[in-house]
This record gives sequence, C-alpha cells and structure tokens, in this order.
Amino acid sequence: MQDVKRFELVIGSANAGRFLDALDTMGLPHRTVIPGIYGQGQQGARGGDPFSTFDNTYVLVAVPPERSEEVVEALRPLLHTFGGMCLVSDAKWVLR
Amino acid sequence: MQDVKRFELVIGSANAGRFLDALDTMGLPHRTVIPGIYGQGQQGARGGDPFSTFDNTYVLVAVPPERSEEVVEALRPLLHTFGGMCLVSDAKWVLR
Amino acid sequence: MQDVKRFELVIGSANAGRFLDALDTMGLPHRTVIPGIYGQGQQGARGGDPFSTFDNTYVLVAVPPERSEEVVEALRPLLHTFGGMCLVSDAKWVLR
Amino acid sequence: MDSSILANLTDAAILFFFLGLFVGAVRSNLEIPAPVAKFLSLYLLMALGFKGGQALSSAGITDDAVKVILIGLLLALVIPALGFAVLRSRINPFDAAAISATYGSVSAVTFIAATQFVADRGDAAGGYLTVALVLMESPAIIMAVLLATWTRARVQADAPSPTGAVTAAVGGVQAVGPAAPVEPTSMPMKAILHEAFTDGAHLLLIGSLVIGAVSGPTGGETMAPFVDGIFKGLLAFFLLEMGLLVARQLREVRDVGPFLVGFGIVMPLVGATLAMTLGTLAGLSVGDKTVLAVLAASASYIVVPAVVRYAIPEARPSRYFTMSLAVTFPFNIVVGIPLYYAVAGWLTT
Amino acid sequence: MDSSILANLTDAAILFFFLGLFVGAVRSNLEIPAPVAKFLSLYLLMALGFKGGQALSSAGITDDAVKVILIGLLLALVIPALGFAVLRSRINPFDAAAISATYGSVSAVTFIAATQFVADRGDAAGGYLTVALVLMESPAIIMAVLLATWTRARVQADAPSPTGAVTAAVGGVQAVGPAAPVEPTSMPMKAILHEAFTDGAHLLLIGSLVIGAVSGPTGGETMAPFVDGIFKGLLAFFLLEMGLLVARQLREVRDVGPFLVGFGIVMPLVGATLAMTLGTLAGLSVGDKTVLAVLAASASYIVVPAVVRYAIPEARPSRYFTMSLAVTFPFNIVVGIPLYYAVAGWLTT
Amino acid sequence: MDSSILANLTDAAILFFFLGLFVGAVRSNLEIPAPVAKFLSLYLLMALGFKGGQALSSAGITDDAVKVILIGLLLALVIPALGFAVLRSRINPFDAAAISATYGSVSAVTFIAATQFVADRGDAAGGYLTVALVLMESPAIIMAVLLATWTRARVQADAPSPTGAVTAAVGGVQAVGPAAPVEPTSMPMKAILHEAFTDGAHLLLIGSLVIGAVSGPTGGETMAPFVDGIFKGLLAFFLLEMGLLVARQLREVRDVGPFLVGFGIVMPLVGATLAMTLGTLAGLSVGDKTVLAVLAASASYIVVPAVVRYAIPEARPSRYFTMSLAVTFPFNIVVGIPLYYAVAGWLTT
Ligand SMILES: Nc1ncnc2c1ncn2[C@@H]1O[C@H](COP(=O)(O)O)[C@@H](O)[C@H]1O
Ligand SMILES: Nc1ncnc2c1ncn2[C@@H]1O[C@H](COP(=O)(O)O)[C@@H](O)[C@H]1O
Ligand SMILES: Nc1ncnc2c1ncn2[C@@H]1O[C@H](COP(=O)(O)O)[C@@H](O)[C@H]1O
Ligand code: NA
Ligand code: NA
Ligand code: NA
Repeated sequence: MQDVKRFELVIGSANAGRFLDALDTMGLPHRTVIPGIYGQGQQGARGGDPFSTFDNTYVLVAVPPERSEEVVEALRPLLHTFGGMCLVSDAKWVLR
Repeated sequence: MQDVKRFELVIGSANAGRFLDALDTMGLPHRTVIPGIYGQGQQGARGGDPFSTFDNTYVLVAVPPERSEEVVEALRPLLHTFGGMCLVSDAKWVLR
Repeated sequence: MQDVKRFELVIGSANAGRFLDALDTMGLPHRTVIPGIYGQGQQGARGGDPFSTFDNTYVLVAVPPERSEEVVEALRPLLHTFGGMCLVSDAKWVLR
Repeated sequence: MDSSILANLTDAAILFFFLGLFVGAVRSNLEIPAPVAKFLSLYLLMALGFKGGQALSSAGITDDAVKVILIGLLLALVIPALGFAVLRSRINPFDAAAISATYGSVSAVTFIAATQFVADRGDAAGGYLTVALVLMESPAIIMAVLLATWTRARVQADAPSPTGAVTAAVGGVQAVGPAAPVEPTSMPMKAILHEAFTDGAHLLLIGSLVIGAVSGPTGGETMAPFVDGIFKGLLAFFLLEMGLLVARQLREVRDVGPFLVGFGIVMPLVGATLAMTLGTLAGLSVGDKTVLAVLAASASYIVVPAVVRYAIPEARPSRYFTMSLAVTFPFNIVVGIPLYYAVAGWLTT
Repeated sequence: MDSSILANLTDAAILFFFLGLFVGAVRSNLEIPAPVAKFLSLYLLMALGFKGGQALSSAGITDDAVKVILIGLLLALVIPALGFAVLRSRINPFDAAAISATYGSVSAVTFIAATQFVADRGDAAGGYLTVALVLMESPAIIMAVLLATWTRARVQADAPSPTGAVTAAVGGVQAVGPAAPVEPTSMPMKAILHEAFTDGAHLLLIGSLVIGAVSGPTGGETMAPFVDGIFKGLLAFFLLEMGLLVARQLREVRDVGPFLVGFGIVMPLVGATLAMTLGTLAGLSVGDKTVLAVLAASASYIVVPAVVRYAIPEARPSRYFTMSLAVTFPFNIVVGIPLYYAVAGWLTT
Repeated sequence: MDSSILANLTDAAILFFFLGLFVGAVRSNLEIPAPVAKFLSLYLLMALGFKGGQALSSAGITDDAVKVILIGLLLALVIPALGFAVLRSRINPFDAAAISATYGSVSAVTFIAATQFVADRGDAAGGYLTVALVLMESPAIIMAVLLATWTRARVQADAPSPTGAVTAAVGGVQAVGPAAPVEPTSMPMKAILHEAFTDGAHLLLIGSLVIGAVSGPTGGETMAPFVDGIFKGLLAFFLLEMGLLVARQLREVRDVGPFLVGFGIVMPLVGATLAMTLGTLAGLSVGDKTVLAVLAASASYIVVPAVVRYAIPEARPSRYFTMSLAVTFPFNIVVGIPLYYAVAGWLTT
C-alpha cells in the first residue's frame, strides 16, 4: 500500500469541466466522478432541477502526497471564483 | 487549509429528512447528498426498487472539529431508531 | 465510537459482483454501493454509455481494523485482473 | 375458467412479467434503470387515475357506484382486522400489524391488470372502481398503526429489545461494544396521517382522478394517445421490471416461512370470497365484481410499505414487503384474476 | 376573457401544473426522477422544433413570417435594455444584468402552452413563431454579459467584495480564517458566445427545427405519434414536475422582495403590450399576436441561467432563477396566456 | 443508388444522428441522461423482438425463412474467422479476437435502421430476419473466446506482460513500486457461455420475439401504438444519443490507427458481399438480401463488448468498441444501408 492524498471536490456541474481541465493540465487525469447530485452550501440549495442548470458534481481524485500542495494551489482560484467544496484527507492506495 | 470532521451518513431515503432537519437545527445546513443508492446492512438489502421505498441516501457533511461531539450526540438517537451508518473521519478543508 | 477501516473501491460495474462476492465469502456482507458512475484511469474513460457496458461502480465498506489486512489480500488479485482503484482510510464508526 | 387462465397467459403484458421472472432467475444483467422504473410506476398511476376520472364524470354517480364504494370501504376495515386476528397468535405483533395493513390495502398494478383483463373480455368495470381503489388504500394503514402503537405501549413495559432491533455492527460483524437497546420513537399519529395522505403515489392517483373528471371529453381526447394508446406497452415494460423485482425478492425469502407463504395465498382467496359474496348480494356486474374481488385480494407494495417503513419501524420489510410482492402479486396476476372472473361469471349467470 | 381563463383552468396539462404546486406545497414525497424530468424537457424541445420546422416548410417564408421575426428581434433587444434601465437603480448591477437577460429571453414551455392554447381555440400560430422563439433566445444573453463585463470593469476599480462573493465556510459556519476577496475571472466574450450557442437546449431546438423542415411530409407522418400524439400527456407530466419545482423554489424566495415580485409580474405585461402594439400595427393574426406577446412576456429559466451561471457568476440564481421560475412562469401560464389571447381577439375584431 | 443515399439523408431519424454528431463535435453540454438512453436501447430491442415475433407467427416458417437463417449462421461463423485471419498478423491476438467477435456479431440498431429503410421503400424484410439477428449474435463471441483462451495458453508460456496489462498508478502517474505482472484469470468457458446467453440485451430480444409470436393479433393490436406508433420518434431520440456517443468516442481514437479504420470500412463491405452473393444464389427478395447484408456488415457494440469486457480482459475496448461504434456504425448508417439496397435491387432485376 502506498500513501495518497484523497481530494474530494463538490462543485457546480456546469463548472466541473474547468476543475477537471486544471487537473489534466497538471498530468493528473485519473479521477472518479458522480454527476447530478444534491447539495447545500454558501450558494444555496442545488440539485434536482430538470435542466441540470444548478446541480453538483462530486469528484474524487487520489494524488501522490508530494503533489498535494500543487493541486491545492491549482484548485484554489477555481474554488474562489466558482464556489464549491474541497476536502483533502489521507488514504492508502492498494497496489494491484 | 483548515481541520474539519467529515461525517458520512448512509441512511434510508425515507428517513433522510429527519437527519437533515437535525443538522439544520444545529445550524449546520451545508451538506452534499447522493440519493437513490444501494446498500446492504443490518436491515437487509436496499436500493433499486421502482417505488423508492427501500433505498438509501448518502450524506457528506464537513463540520468544524469542535462541533463533532455535538453532532454525534444529535445523530445517535436517530441512528438508533432508524438504522443507518455514520462514519467520522479527518480532513482538511481547502479555503477558497 | 469505534475504529474502522474505510475501504473505497472504484471498479468496472461488470466486475463489481466479483468483488462483492469476495467480501461476502469473508463474512463482510455490509456495504454501500453507488452504480453507474463516471471515471478515468489506466483503462481509459468510463461511464455514460447507454448500454452500461463500460461504467464504474463505487463501493464503500467499513470493516473492523483487524480484518483490514485480510481484505486487502482478498481484493488485490481481483484488482490485478480487472483493474480499478482501492483506497483505505481511517474512520470512526458511530455506535447507534 | 381454464380457458380464461390460458388466455391470460398469452396476454403480452403478463408474458413480459414471466419474461422478467425468468431473466431474473437466471441472474442476467438485465436491469431497467431505477429512474425509468419509477417513472413507469408514476405513469401507471396517472393514467389509471385519469381514466377513472373520465369514466366517472361521463357516467355520473350511479347506484352501482355507491354500492361498490360502500362495499370497498367495508372490506378495507374487515380484511386488516381479520388478518391481524389470524397473524397475532403466530408471529410478533409488529410484523402482524404491518402485514395486516399490506393485505388490507390494495395493489394498483394488480388492479390495472384486472381492469384490462375484464375490459378485453367485454366486461369493463365502472370508473367508480378507481374511486374504490383510492378509498381502500388508507384505512388499513391507520388501523395497523393504531395496533402497532398499542402493542408498543404494552411491549415497552416488558422486554427491552423487540424484533426489529437495529444493533450496532461493522462490516457484517456484530460490534464488540454492547448494543444499546432500541427504543423506537413513537411517531405521533398526526405525522403518520400526514405521511399516509401526502404519499406521492396516493396523491398522484387522487389528483389524476380529479383532473380526469374535471377535464371533460376534450381533455380525454388529447390525452388518449398517452393514457390509452401506449398504456399496454408501458404496462408490459413495467411488468417486466416487476418480474425482475419479484425474482430478486424471492432470493430474500428466508424471513418468510411456509405459514406466511400460505397466508399470502389464502388471505387473497378469503378477501375475494368476501368481496364476491357482497358483490353478488348487491347485484353488481361481472366486471365490477371481479375487480372488487381483486381489490380485496391484492396486497399493497407501494403505498403501505412507504408509510409503514417509518410508522412501524419495528416490522420487517423482509416479511411484509416480500409477501405482498413475491407471493401475492404473482398469485393474483397469474391465477387470481382469471379465477375471480370465472367465479363472477358463474355467480352472475 | 374570463371564460378563456376558466377554460384554461380545466385544461388537463395546466391542471397537472396545479397538482404539482399542491403536492409540492403539502411536502409530499412525490418526485419525478431527475433523469426523466430532463428527458421530458428535451422531448418538449425536440417536438417543438420539429413541428415548427414542419409548419415552416409547408407554408414557406411568408410576409407574416418576416414581420414576426423582425418584431421578435426588436423585442429581444428592447426588453432587456428596458429591464436593465429599471433594475440598475434598485439592485446591484450583476443581478440587474442577469434578470434583464432572463426577461429579455424566452421560455419554451410557456411558448408551448400558448401554442396549444391558441390552436385549441382554432387560432393556431404560424410555424415561424418557433423561429422567432429560437432567435429571441440569445440576444438578451449577449447584451447582459456585455453589461456585466462593463460593470465588472468599473467595480474592480472600487470595492473589493461584490455581492455574489463566495467566502470560505465550513458546515454553515463562517470560517475563522479571513476570506480572500473574490476576483471573478472575467470570462472572455468568445467563451461566452460559445456557451450561449452550444447550449444543449438551444442546439436541440434549432436542430429539430431544421430536421422538421428538411424531412418533409413523410418525416412528419412517421414522427406524428411521437411529436403530436403523446405530446399533451408528456407535457402534462412535465408541468406536474414544473409545479413541484415552483413549489420548492417558492420556499427559497428570501432573496426576492416585493419589488422583484412586482417586476416579475409587471415586466411581462409591459413586454406583452409592446408585442401586441407592434403586432397590431403589422396586422398579424390573433394566434400570431398572442404567441408573440407570450414570447415577449415570458422569462427564460433554461438557456439563460445555463449561460449566466458562469458568464455572470456574481449574480444570484436565487434571484434571477427564482423570479422567472416561481413568479413569471406561473403568472403567464395561469393568467397571462388567456389574457393576451383575449386582448388580441379584442384588438383584431 | 445515389438517390437512395440522398433519401436516407432526409430521414428524420438519420438526421437526428447527424445532429448528435454535430452537437457532440462542438462540445455542447447536451446530454441524454444515461438511464433514459438505457431505457431507449431496451425499448428498441423489445419493439424489435416483438414485431419480429408477430411477423414470424403470421407468416409461419417459410422456405425463405430457412434459407435466411442458414445463410445467417454460416456468415456468423465465416466472418469472425476471416476477421481473425486478417488481424492476427497485424495486431496483438487478444485485440484480434475481440475485434473479430465484434464484426462477426451484429448491431441491432443498424438492423433497425435497415428494416425501416427497406420497409419505407416497399421492400419490407421478413420477420425471420429478426430470428437471424438473434442467432447471429452469439457464435462469434464463443469463437473469439476460444481463440483468446488458446492465445492465452501460448502467451503464458512466453512473455510475462501482455498488452492489456493493468499496472498500479496513482493520479495518472505511474506508481513508484514495481507493478506486479498481470496474470489474467482464465474465465472458465462455462461462465462465459452463461454471460453470453444471459446478457440482458440478448434475453430481452429473444423474449420479446417469443412473446410477439405467442401473443397473436390481439396482442399485436394493443401493443401497436407502443411498438409501432412512437417507434420512429424514440429511434430518432436514440440516434441523437448515438451521435453524441460517436462524437465522444471519436475523441478517444488514438488506439485506432489507419489500418484499423480501414478494417472497419472494408470488413463490412466484405461481409455484405458474402451475404449478397449467398442471398442471390438462394433467390431471396430485395428486402431480405439488403437486411442480411446489413447483418453481415454490422458490428456489435452492445452484446459483444458486454461479454468480451470480462471474457477477454486483455483486449482493449478503446479498439474493439471504438471501431464498431465510431467507424462501422456511422459508415453503415450513412453509406452502407442505401448502398446494399441499391446493389440488391440491381442484382434482383
Ligand atoms: N487516481 C485516481 N483517483 C480517483 N479515481 C481513480 C484514480 N485512478 C483510477 N480511478 C478510478 O478507478 C477506475 C478504474 O481505474 P482503472 O482500472 O485504472 O481504469 C477509474 O475509471 C476511476 O474511476
Ligand atoms: N459496514 C458497512 N460498510 C458500508 N456501508 C454500510 C455498512 N453497514 C451499513 N452500511 C450502509 O448503511 C445502510 C443502512 O444500514 P443498516 O441500518 O445497518 O441496514 C446499509 O444499507 C448500507 O448502505
Ligand atoms: N460543509 C459542507 N459539507 C458538505 N458539503 C458541503 C459543505 N459546504 C458545501 N458543500 C457542498 O459544496 C457545494 C457547493 O458549495 P457552495 O459553493 O458553498 O454552495 C454545496 O452545494 C454542497 O454540496
Ligand atoms: Na386487499
Ligand atoms: Na421575454
Ligand atoms: Na456482422
């Protein structure tokens, strides 16, 4: 098992592409994505509208610990502009 | 980055409202919600029925560490009555 | 509250049954499952095809810490053959 | 009678139910996406209500309408009481209350299959049967909840850990720490009534009934291709899903022993007999009698579980839900409906 | 006029909207699954475009077509400008720009309800109104974005923290650390135009219009059961969902004070009056005039929010989205459409 | 021929396919919700099977039926063998086996488009072609799996790391630790057969065929509005989704070089030529010949990938899935069907 940092993003589905592009640019294209979810935060209630204008996307990204800082720095301006939540926690990656 | 406690609840969708109300009452209205999911626990298999009578809802709530105890105390009686799973873990909140 | 190990699996939906069977065999039938999700990993982009041939399933399993090793050993060969991600992290289980 | 059963078995919709059973049994990966299955169930309720309302408004409130509704209400009180009386001596009282509610209430999909069946044979039932369906949904729930509350009061004085107890467990292994005794919150009657009457399936059915009655022939015409034209096809699709669901549920039957399986077959027959007797006394038509018998015989797996799951949290869905879905529903669809129809015909001529 | 309103209130589809409102208000658990609701909205756009294209290709480009389109374009420029002029003195400029865009653009579902309404009364509007619908969708967006960009440039010189500021908070409690001042990225105009013109709803509508026009009478016949037959039923279902949505949105109205509620009712009336005047001067038919008024009066809650949510991230959806969805949409559906129709009839005879 | 191609290009359903391609290419946010897309694919299979069964039961087992089915089975054995022979020298054997299976099997949606195409031109194909479709689905899978097993046995003796190797990586960066060599579990043939025959799409198609055959004219009438009426519209919707999907898949084509693209176009032509020759020798009708050619020419992207993804885990979906979906499917839809039809007509007169 290998140490990783586990990034959890909950962001507006409309803006998810920008966050994912930022990660791609950093050479971190691997991710797990759950679209169309509900939430409530600073920007009010989200989710469940038939036009998917205001719902959230959940993104889980495991990154090597040494890149964690860098990822935080890349995501912060996006979070700043578009809102959303970003949590970072520790996990072990099971080698396969 | 700021320390937070990460609460994960997996509860019957029918009862989710009660848990969310309890959090609202405590002044913790922010959350992420994934409805209509599958699971298996003490109460048997859940999910996938067309009447959504017996499926689960996943709720993720990041709370300030100093409120963690209080949240646990508020949720326990609900878990006790309605079943469900509640996990608490540590995370860092990326300031935006 | 009780210590648990939190296993997160992201695996091809077509293979999810094998992973779940392995857990069942070990006497760990409790789990939370989110089917039909998106992802990108070693095996390319997944999710969103109307035939659900190539999408992912997310599985969350809380296991007693003393069984963690054993679970890792049981899942590794499956991860090896079918791909997928497995993360292990620490959490507290709220007694109900 | 035999020929009716056989004819029923070549009905496309019923055949799709069998296809679902078969496909589920061989553990195929076939799956109707849950949101679509849910939509189909809402569609059926909407079409059902709307067509009932249309029939009602065009026929007006006839004598037969009044009779059917009164008989329906009577059955909705007698059947759950009877069920509880039988069950309480054999199983724990919470399960008994929940199962009684299930059998005291009705199944909309079974009702639909029956109305199609009789209409296909030129014995269409009246629009007021949809009203009976609506009215028969709730009394059993309320009765069962009262029974459960009463039981709860008595139990709380006695043993600390009732059947449905949810105890702490991690990963399928009982936790080391001692499980706190369960004290199910007694949900106030007001809240239960609110849940019962604001249940989505229930409201959609009533609302569509009213809209069907109000929107007149013009409304009927514009809605016809949706509520009539594609009805059979969507019903077939939904019965396919029901077959898959029953096959899945049948794998979880360990909580349902021979006694309960027997109950799930005999209780419908008892209910149908009651309905048939009252219907014959009241001089109802073959179609009306058949459908009324089906209402009496059918068990709810939508509205009742939706309310009971939190009104009586101590009861096990693996009993009440499994019995109504995996035993009684297929029994009525395959054997019951043609049987009741044959008997109704025999009683009428 | 009164009788028109009353007749509208017994229309099955409109009644399902009320049912949704009611069911949402009593907080029932009724829910149309989101993927199905989304499909229904795509279906309506597809059917709408296809039928418009068919009508267009069979009638050709008439004088009336040219007039309607020119008037439509004029309104699409005048109404947002007017809206912004009224709003900027009362609320912050980002919200003002977003709300102007919303009211300057159009609502496809309101349009559908109106075309059904006039067609049911023998005054069907021309296929070119669908073209007007398409063309009126975007100008307001571009205008609003320009206004927002201009405001942004001015604001950045001044105060550091505009209204829509997103500040760090954990679990509903403002974070202890100081929130960094928000510097909304100025999204380049090119990107905004791309978003506006590649928006899914927009493209589906245009594409279906073209396909409807190209695929001729044969195409029309084979598609008819889908785009015509079941249209009313699916519209009813979608309006049920809209009712639920409006009921939910009405609970979030704290950001919409009396002034904005008033705006959400008066602005449609102003737009309709403009459209009606121009339409009368141009000698349009009752149906065309009514539907043109509805286009002017309606506010977008699909395409505009879809673009504005990131083109003007400083604006609050709890204002622009709530107003168009929870105030103006029901107003037009219930009162507006029959009112405009009555006035159009009165102006024409 | 040219006019056929042109006529095909104004078919509403085909035009929606192009719309999807276009909308996908400009990276619009248009998305058919996955559960709905899945429902549409199930619907098409159900309607297809049901209508085939109906046609079959009304016509009985004719001489032509027997001929078509025998030719179909022959093709289902020859085409994958041919494909593998061509591919094995150029690409790795696992991919070769998977691609052979794909092209040896058939595409239900292409089949549907073809049957609509010939029926619209008065040359409807027989119901037995649906039987051929069902029978041609599986042989190629079994053949390919045998080939893969055989290859696996040989490979295991040699190199330790075959192509499809999954190695440990975190966040897109190869892990530091050494990746363990992959030892793909050889899935037992019994399990593979189970997967192939219990695949949902496969079972639904067969089941609906049987139900269509059994439920007779009455069943046909009641199901008609669903399986016929709205068929074209739902097909159009589904082809819109297919267009979006193809556009998305085209962005992932790096694993498909010029050789494989060529294969994806030439192989259908070879298959169609074989079918056309045998069909002409057997004296089949224009419609039958065309549709048989389409079966031979089409490549599976539902059933085969569903089985191969775990029966041959070493093969890359980015090859076999992309080729059949993004190269051969559009080729057949746009060029192939009218071409085969023109040739069939020319060979018959
Ligand atoms: N670094 C990662 N972070 C998050 N999810 C991942 C990561 N790597 C793989 N996954 C998920 O695991 C799935 C299977 O991975 P793979 O077998 O590598 O294609 C992917 O489709 C993703 O959903
Ligand atoms: N050990 C576990 N790991 C993951 N999820 C669990 C676990 N135990 C319970 N759950 C989830 O919590 C839901 C409710 O649990 P229960 O009340 O025990 O039936 C289950 O349906 C699962 O989704
Ligand atoms: N404290 C929190 N816990 C869990 N989820 C949150 C929290 N705060 C925000 N979120 C999620 O992040 C989304 C965007 O947050 P915001 O930009 O603050 O509206 C919300 O809709 C929630 O889904
Ligand atoms: Na009953
Ligand atoms: Na407007
Ligand atoms: Na083929």
